[in-house]
Parts: sequence; C-alpha cells; structure tokens
Amino acid sequence: MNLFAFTTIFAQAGKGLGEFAGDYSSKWDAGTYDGGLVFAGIIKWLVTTWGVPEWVPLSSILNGVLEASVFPEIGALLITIGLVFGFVNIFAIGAVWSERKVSAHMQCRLGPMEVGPHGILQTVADGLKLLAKEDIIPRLADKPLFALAPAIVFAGVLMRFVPLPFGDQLIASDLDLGLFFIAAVGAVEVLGVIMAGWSSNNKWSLFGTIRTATQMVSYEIPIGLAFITVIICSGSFSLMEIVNQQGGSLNASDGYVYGGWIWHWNLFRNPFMLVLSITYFIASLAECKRSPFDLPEAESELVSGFHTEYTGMRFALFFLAEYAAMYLVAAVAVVIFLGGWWSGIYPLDALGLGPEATTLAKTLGLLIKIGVFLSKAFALVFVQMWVRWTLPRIRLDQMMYVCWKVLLPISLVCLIGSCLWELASGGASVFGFGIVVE
Amino acid sequence: MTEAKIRTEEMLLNMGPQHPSTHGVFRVVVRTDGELILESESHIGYLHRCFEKCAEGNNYLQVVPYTDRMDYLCAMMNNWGYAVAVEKLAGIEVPERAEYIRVMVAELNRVASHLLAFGTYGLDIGAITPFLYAFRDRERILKIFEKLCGQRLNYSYVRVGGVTFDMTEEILADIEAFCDYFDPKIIDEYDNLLSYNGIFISRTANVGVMPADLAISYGVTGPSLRGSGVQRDLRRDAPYGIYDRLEFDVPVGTGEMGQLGDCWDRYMVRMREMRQSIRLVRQALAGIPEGPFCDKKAYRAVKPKAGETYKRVEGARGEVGFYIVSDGTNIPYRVKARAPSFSNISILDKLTSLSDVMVADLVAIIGSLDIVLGEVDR
Amino acid sequence: MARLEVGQIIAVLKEKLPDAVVEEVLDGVDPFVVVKAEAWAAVAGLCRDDSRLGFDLLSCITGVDYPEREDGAEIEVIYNLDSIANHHELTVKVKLPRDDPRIASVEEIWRTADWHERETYDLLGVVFEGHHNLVRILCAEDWVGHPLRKDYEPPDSFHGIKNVIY
Amino acid sequence: MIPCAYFMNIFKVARSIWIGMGITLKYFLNHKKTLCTIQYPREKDLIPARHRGIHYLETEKCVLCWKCSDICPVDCIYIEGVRGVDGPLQGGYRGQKATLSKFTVDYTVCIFCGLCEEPCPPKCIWLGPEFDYHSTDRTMMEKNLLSDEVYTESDEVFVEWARGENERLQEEKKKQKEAEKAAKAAEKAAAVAVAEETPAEAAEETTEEASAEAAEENPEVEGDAAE
Repeated sequence: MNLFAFTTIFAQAGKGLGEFAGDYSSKWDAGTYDGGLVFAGIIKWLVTTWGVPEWVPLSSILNGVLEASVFPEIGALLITIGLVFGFVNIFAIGAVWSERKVSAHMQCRLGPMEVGPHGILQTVADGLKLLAKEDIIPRLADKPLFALAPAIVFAGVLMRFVPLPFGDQLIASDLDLGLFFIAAVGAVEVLGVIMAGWSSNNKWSLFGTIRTATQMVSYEIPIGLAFITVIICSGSFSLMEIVNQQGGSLNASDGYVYGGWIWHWNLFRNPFMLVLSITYFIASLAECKRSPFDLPEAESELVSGFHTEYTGMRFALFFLAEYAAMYLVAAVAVVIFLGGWWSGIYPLDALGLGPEATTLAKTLGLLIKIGVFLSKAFALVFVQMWVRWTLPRIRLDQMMYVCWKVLLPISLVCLIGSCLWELASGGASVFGFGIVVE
Repeated sequence: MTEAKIRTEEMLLNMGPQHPSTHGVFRVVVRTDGELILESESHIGYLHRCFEKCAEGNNYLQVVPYTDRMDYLCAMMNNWGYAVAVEKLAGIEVPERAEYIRVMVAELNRVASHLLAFGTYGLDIGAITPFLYAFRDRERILKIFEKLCGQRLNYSYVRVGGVTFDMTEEILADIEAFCDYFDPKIIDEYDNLLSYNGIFISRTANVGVMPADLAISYGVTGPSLRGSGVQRDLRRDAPYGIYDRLEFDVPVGTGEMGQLGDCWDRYMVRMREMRQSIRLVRQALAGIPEGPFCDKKAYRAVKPKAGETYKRVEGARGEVGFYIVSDGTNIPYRVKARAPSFSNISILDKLTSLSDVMVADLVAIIGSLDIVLGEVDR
Repeated sequence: MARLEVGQIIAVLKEKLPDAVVEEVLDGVDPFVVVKAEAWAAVAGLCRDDSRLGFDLLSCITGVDYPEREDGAEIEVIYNLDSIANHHELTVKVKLPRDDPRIASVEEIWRTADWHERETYDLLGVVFEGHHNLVRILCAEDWVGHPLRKDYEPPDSFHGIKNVIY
Repeated sequence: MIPCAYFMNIFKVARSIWIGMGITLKYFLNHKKTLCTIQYPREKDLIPARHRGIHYLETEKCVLCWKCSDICPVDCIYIEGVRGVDGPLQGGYRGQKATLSKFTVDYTVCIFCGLCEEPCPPKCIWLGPEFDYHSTDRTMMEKNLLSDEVYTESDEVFVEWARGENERLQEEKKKQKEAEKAAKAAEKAAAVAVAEETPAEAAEETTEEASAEAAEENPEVEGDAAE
C-alpha cells in the first residue's frame, strides 16, 4: 500500500521539481519567489545580486551550469541534490563525532581526541578507513540484493529530505503532500533493511531484519497519527505551510508572515499537542532504530543485526542512513511541533521580512532562520543521543506493547481531542491567542 | 494467502562461542521458533586450560598463580579458597593480621566483581553508560590492589600461611577513601540509573525465574541462589577466617518486582551485597591488628602430611571449593576445583525450557547468572 | 532437622543401609565414609530424602586415580554433600577398579551431577551408568584418553595442532 | 483498577527514565570534573612500587642458585653459567661468586606471578614497573636480563660459545683433578712406602677430597629447559 502511494507521490514530486526548476529564475526576477529549488535560487541570487567577481570560477561555473546548459532544470536539480546530499553527509560526520563526544562526556571520558582539535576529524578518518576497507560479500549471500540494499536504505532516507525545509523558503521541493510523502517514503527504508538482512544469509541478520520490519511498520502508525493531527489542525500537508502558520501572522494584512511568539507553535496549540509531541518523539526513536528501540541492531543480542555481514563502504552507507534519519525525524518534529524556523521571538522572526526589507536584513533574517531551524533540530538530535546513552533496550514484545497499547491509544485520544479543541476554541491556542489562518 | 500456504520452521541458532553476550567463549545452541526459544543446549570447554593437570605437576606454592586464572574477576577468593584448604591440610595457623587483610581484599574484590557484573548486565540489557561507571569505580579498587600486590587481576596475593605483602597505612587510607566514596552515594546512583529503571525492570522481572529447590538441585550457589530467596552464605553458615566475628546481613531475593528468583532478584542481590561488603571492609579496617602478615615457614615451602580435604569459601559467584589430596610430598597429588560458575551455568538449559524465553531473555538470563568462563572451563 | 555430626550421619546411614558402608575414617583431616559402588545409588537417595540427613546440595564430585594400588580400588570418586537446611556436610567415597570404573549416576537425584559426572568421565574415564548424555564436556569430543589418569601421555598433535612444550 | 494501574505504570516508567536521564545529564554537564580517563601515550598513570611488570636482574648480586627458575610455575626462566670466583668464562657477566652466560625470561610464557622474587637469597631478581613489552614477532619475546635487552641470535651465539667453553673448562678441571688425584695417589703410595701415616689423617684427606669433588660437580651447565 505504502509502496504504491510512494511511487505516485514520487512521480508528483518529480513533476514539481521540474516545474520549479523551469521557472525559478523568472519568479526570482519578478520578485514573486515562493520557494522551490531555493538552493539553486540562492546561488543564482548570490551570483547576481551580490556581484561575485567574475574571476571567481565558482560563479562562472554556476552560471554556466544554470544558464548555458541545454537543460537548466537539470543543472538546478543537480545542485539541489548536491546540497542536500552534502548536508546529509556533513551532518552525519558531525553527528557521529558529537555522538561519540556526548557519550564520552556522559561516561566520564574524553572521547576522540587525536585527529584534529578534540578529535573533530576522527569521523573523517573513520570514513576514509571504511572507504579503504575490503568489500566483503559472503559467498552464500544473494549478491545483487546484498549490494543493492545499502543504497536503497540510504536513498529511502535521502528521498525524505525532498519536502523538508532547512529554513524559510529553503526547500528542495515544497510538495503539496509533503508530510504524506515523508510518511510514505519511510517504507522504502524498511524494504532496504529487509533486503539486507535476507540476502546476508545470516541468522542474526534475519532476526534483525524481522525485528526491523515489525518495528518500523508498527511505529509508522503513531507517527502517522501525529501527522494527521497536525494536518487537521493546520489544514495543509505542506511543511512550509505548517511552519508558516506557526509564525502566527501577527500582521498578515500584506500577505507576508512575520512570525509570532512561542505560543503560536503547534506544541502549545492545545494540550493534546504536547502529549502528541512526546508520542511522536518516542515513535520517531523507533522509526530511526535508536535506543531504547535499537532492537534491529541490538549488539548484545544479535551481534549487529541486519548489517552484521556488511563491511567497508556498504556499512558506512547504513551508518550514514541512520544518522540522516536521526536528523530527518528531528527536523520533522521541529516543523510540525516546534515552530520550524521561527525562533518564537517576534522581532527576531520579523527581521528581513516584508516588501521594504533591505538585502542585508533579508540575508541576516535568512541566516537566523537557518540557524534557528538547525539548532532546534540539533537539540532534538542531542536528546536522541542522550536517551540512547541512558536507557537500556526493550524487548520485542514490549516494543510492540509500547506501540500498540500505549502510543496508539494515546495518539488516537490526542487526535480526537485536538479536533474537538479546534472546534470548540475556534483556533485558539492553550495560551488563548488566536492563530489566524489565511 | 491462506494460513496453510505459509511454511514455518524452527531455526537452529548457534549463539557463541564468539558472541558479545556470552561473557567469554561459551556456546549455546538454541532451537527457536521466531524469537521464542524452544530449547537450548550449552557447550563449554573452549577455555579449558587443564588447571587440575597443571596442579599435579607443581608444588603447593606454585599452584597459587593458577588459581588466579580460574575466576580472574575475583582471584582473591580463589586464592583464599586454595589457601584455606592447604592450611587445613598442613595445619598452618594464619596470623591475625593476615586474616583481617584477607577479609578486606576479598570483600573489595567482591565489590569489584559485582561491579563488573552490574556493568556487563547493563550492557547485556542495552544500557552502555552504567558499564562505564562500573568500570570507573572498579578501576579504583584495582588501583588499590595494584598498589598492594602489584597486579590488577591475577593477584596471587592470598597465599598459604598468610598474604604476600603487608598492608601499608597508605593503602588502608586508600581503602577507607574508596568506602566513603562508594557507599552509599555511588550505589544509590547505580540504583537510580539502572536498578529501578522501568525499562530495566520490565526486561528482567519475571524473566528466568529460578525456583529455590531447582536451583539447589542444580548446585547453584552464591548470589544466584540467594536471588531465589535461599538464605545461604558460607561466610555465615560455615565461617572461615574471621567472618564469625564480623557483622553483616545476607541479602536475598524478595520478588518485589516480579516472581521470586527472577533475573532482577539475582541482580539486586549483587547490588545489595556490595553494600554489605563495604560494611565488612569498614569493620576490618577498624579492627586490623598489628603483627606479622604471614607464616614465614609456610611461606617458603609447604609439605603437608598425607591426607585429603575439601574446603569452600564464598566467592563472588558462589562457593569456590578445593578438594586437595596430599600424598605427603610437596606436590599435591590431586587438586580438584569446584567452580561456582560451572554449576551455575548448568541450569541455563533448564531455565530456557521452564517458560517462554525469547532470544533477548536468554541474554538477560546468562548475564544474571554472572558466569566467568575461565572458571567454568578451568 | 538439626545439624548432625559426621558420626551421627554415618549412624543414620548404617541404620538404613547396613551393608552399604565399607569403611569410615573419622580421624583424618576431613572425615569421610566409603560406600560400596553397588550401593551408591541407594545411599545417594537416602542422603537426599532422609529428613535427618537432608543433603540437598551436591557440592562437588572428584575423581582421583591411584594407579599404584592393586586391589581393584584404584579410582576413587568422591562426593561432597552439603545440606543447606541442616548446615552439615559429608564426604562419601566410592572406590572403583581402574580397568572398568563403573558407577551409578546420581543425576536424577541431584541435577548438578549431570555436568560434574560428565567432567569426571571426561578427565578420568569413570563411566556413570544411567547418565542421559555421558559425553566429554571440557575436552574436545574426539579427544583420546582421560587426562587426569596418572599414566596419561599427552598426544603429540591434535588435528594438526602441534603440542609445544616450553 | 486496571486503567489506573496502566497509567501508574506509564508514569512510573517515565519517572524512572527521567531520573536516569538526570544522572547522565549531570555527568554530561560536569564532564570536566568527573573525567576519569587519561590520554594514555602522553599521560601515564602512576605505576606503584610493587607493580609486577618485566623482570630486572641485579647481575652482580646473582649467586646462580637456580631458585627462581625452580619456583617458576611455568618454567620460563632460563639460566646458564658457571660458579666460580675468578670468572672462568671470559666475557661473561660477573655475578656474586658466579659467572653468568645466560639469564633470560620468556614472556610468551611468563605469567607475572612474582614467585621468583621471594626465594632469591640476595634478592637480585625483581619485577619492575614496565608492563608494555610488546612485539610482533614471537622470537622477540625473550628478554635477556643480563643486558636488559631482547634476547637475540648474537646472544645465542655467545651462549653457545659459553656452553662450549664451560664444557672445556669442565674437561680441563676434570683432567686437572684426575692428574692431581693421580699425583696424590702416587704421592700417597710413595708416602705409604716411605713412612706410616695415622689413619685419622688419611680419613680427613678423603673427606676433603669428597667435598672438593662435590663442590666441583655443582657448577655444571644447567641444560636449557626449553631444549
């Protein structure tokens, strides 16, 4: 079911990408820029408005790619993909390092200290080591599936970055069905994990695989319920729209969203949202196989779960996918509950918005929004790490219990409660402030 | 697809000899139905180092280092068990000071061993941080031992007729500092971090329930037996050394989180025993007399008369027994070691067949029995 | 149920099974009692089930080889019994001939005897009749010989692994 | 009531998780104070005086009594040499009333039990503070305590030479002794022939001879236990 949904939606996403790529520049020039391929747009914008000198080869290359190429869409697409991919990689490298540091500091240790200052390049060194390692495929493994699985897992995670914003207007493609897309494409990762475990021809891997399948399929339901609640409250599937609504629109008469205060966030929209955010967080831990739901790779039980037989770069891909998924679920939580790029402080949010803003203010505002968004997401990632380095692992049946008997009923109650609250209060939040829906 | 078309079959899973949670080279062949274990069969012997054969070729003094290597996590108790047996055989009197030192080092070693059991149990269940905390505190004890006898694991410290080195004032101060640091602050922290953690309780309570009569029949001793509610501690029931003069409680399982004798009970007995051990160390610290630390004559050469004896001491994992046969020479005719882990782990197959056990539970059960494979295989 | 001295324990044994006890040594380092090999299963059952004895814990099984004896009692199997309830212990010896040491298994009486008997079989070659799975436990399954026999010669190699003596 | 127990259970678990997370957060925030590791190759832990590491030998004190190699439970100490005040082995290591040609410990075998320290009469062998003795080659794991270096093939050559030299010395001594004996016998015969001696004196002489013989038998080369 999910898979079918995913194919149709992905087709739509591709269409959307193409459309945006086609007319991004005209929109930008006309000043009606409204998202879509903004990574490419930003570069174009930097090149044109900030006057990057001609002798910098970057600008000419970019200009060349963007304008002189036969298919400007492809150039923009490549840059967008490159930026997302680069972000995922750099984030994974940083996250692995910080995970090691966080765990070390929680355990009275120092963690990596040798490569670079405070071991900051340790992950790079590890990555290089993994690249240089021999790629072993077990003799009795199903070779094509075995080789394909890590790529599918990684692609499954990467695809979910498509409708995910990184800041105001910074989004690969603002899909109409963004949240649905994220929920649906999650199934691809399960497929990859099942392929990995099954093709390894290892009993431990098989155990890990079955656990993964059980776990991820189950936990999609509380996550989906959280999404549905947010969608009902916001009236939109689009992540951009959901975030913009949490801006509160204190002065929305001119069509711009200027941001609001912290109580405009979905988290405080009604008391059920608070509970729902916790259930979403717990379910998201399970979704990205983090402790205490790390049963698929429980190293003390299953050696290493579904990636027991993987070495070198293929293993690194699983690793990358895990950390990318960590960021992804955190960023989605930020979007749907924690106000996205809005800092919750009105003057800060309003900086650089509106028709009369200067270029400097615009740039500053954009950077602040990126910073706010990323720091919120990173804080959630830190909480994920913190949980991991504190809690023991739960058992398979308990995992199912938590999902079906705890999270699911609570989420359902929250869904119904949120609907009733919306009906009764007419859109007023916990703090009594109304949220203007344009 | 109808039910009849789905073919299911049981799976034979080979856990070990190299597996993160078997605590050594221990192999369990389990027949599973999905995650559920139907039957398990333990295989040991991968670490067999012919202790008993080696002991037949070395004299009484030379056997001591071999006993270290049986249960390398509480070597003091192994040394002591051997020493007690030989002393009984040869009729050697141990000086008073040596007895106090023995109690002190053995109880500290018990704390170190239980700390490791606590840490690795957390690791088995999936909590990694308690393991590091346990190692941090175990390190303090090992530092004291290193200062005392120059080694961190294989002490060979308790010898026939006394101990190897005298206790200095500095080390006594170190021990006291450790006691003050450790009890109760750190143990309370451990309890809060792991023992009473909801997930931990749900993983261990009602898992691997070991009825008392079954445990006794399988020869389970030590904290694992006490976890089933049996008041059995050789330090109190058959006192050796100066234990009859010291005050301590014998913690037993209470079944407060689930059934009596489950993994949580066995785990908790160890946590409570650590407090008692610190209590014993404090008493020994207060009462340590001046005097010689060993019987100098026994120190050089031991040559007991022909005869045989069986002596047991309460090790960290159970009763460490030595059956020694002497033929009147300075080389033992036969040394048989009763290793507590050997008997304790033999109940594993029974425990997996008693109730529905999942693969994750098997790890929890093995961890709660706290085996040392060096001792199982000797 | 109370603690009994070794003499009293032996008296109980003699009362119930008058023929079983061959010899009793009370003045050694550890007192022990020697029982007939044929009677061992009955003695073991009595030891566990008699309420005065109540030996619920079989602490240790030791096998000792005395090749220089030549009276058909070259191998001794020593059982250390312990009563957790009554706090008393007993050492029981059974003497067996060296060329064909056979004795009844007590694994049905004390489950712990299962592994201990396997160990004794492995290292000394004592055959425990009635044991459900009498295979080697510490040595490899295809090991030749019983290492704790005094005349045991270690093999030069085992599956191509050379025996290096330092 | 069941629903009540359900919520109590959730609450209890959540509370215990919160407490545990508080502990790890406390450690995280105070990590500078709670740090308990050291950066090993650059910082080193204090090694206590009693540490049982690699052996050291005060060669000049050694009396060549083989007590340490006798007590060693794993027989990893190999000693060769000659007893004698004037150092019959030219180039050998001078001990106390002995000349050593080989004194090695095989660390592939040694278990660092420290038993060799105690029986030594002049207390000249002791286990020092060094513990990081490592090699990628099994043959490099034997330490020559005489030079405090790895026992190499050139050392082996010297030991071989010393062994030969030793045998030669033995032979010479034996020959010398035989010659002396013969001379003495001849003397004695001559003395008997010339004059009478008291039997007591003769007895004294024979005991002297026997003790001399016993003393000379001692400094024979100890065969290497590995051979």
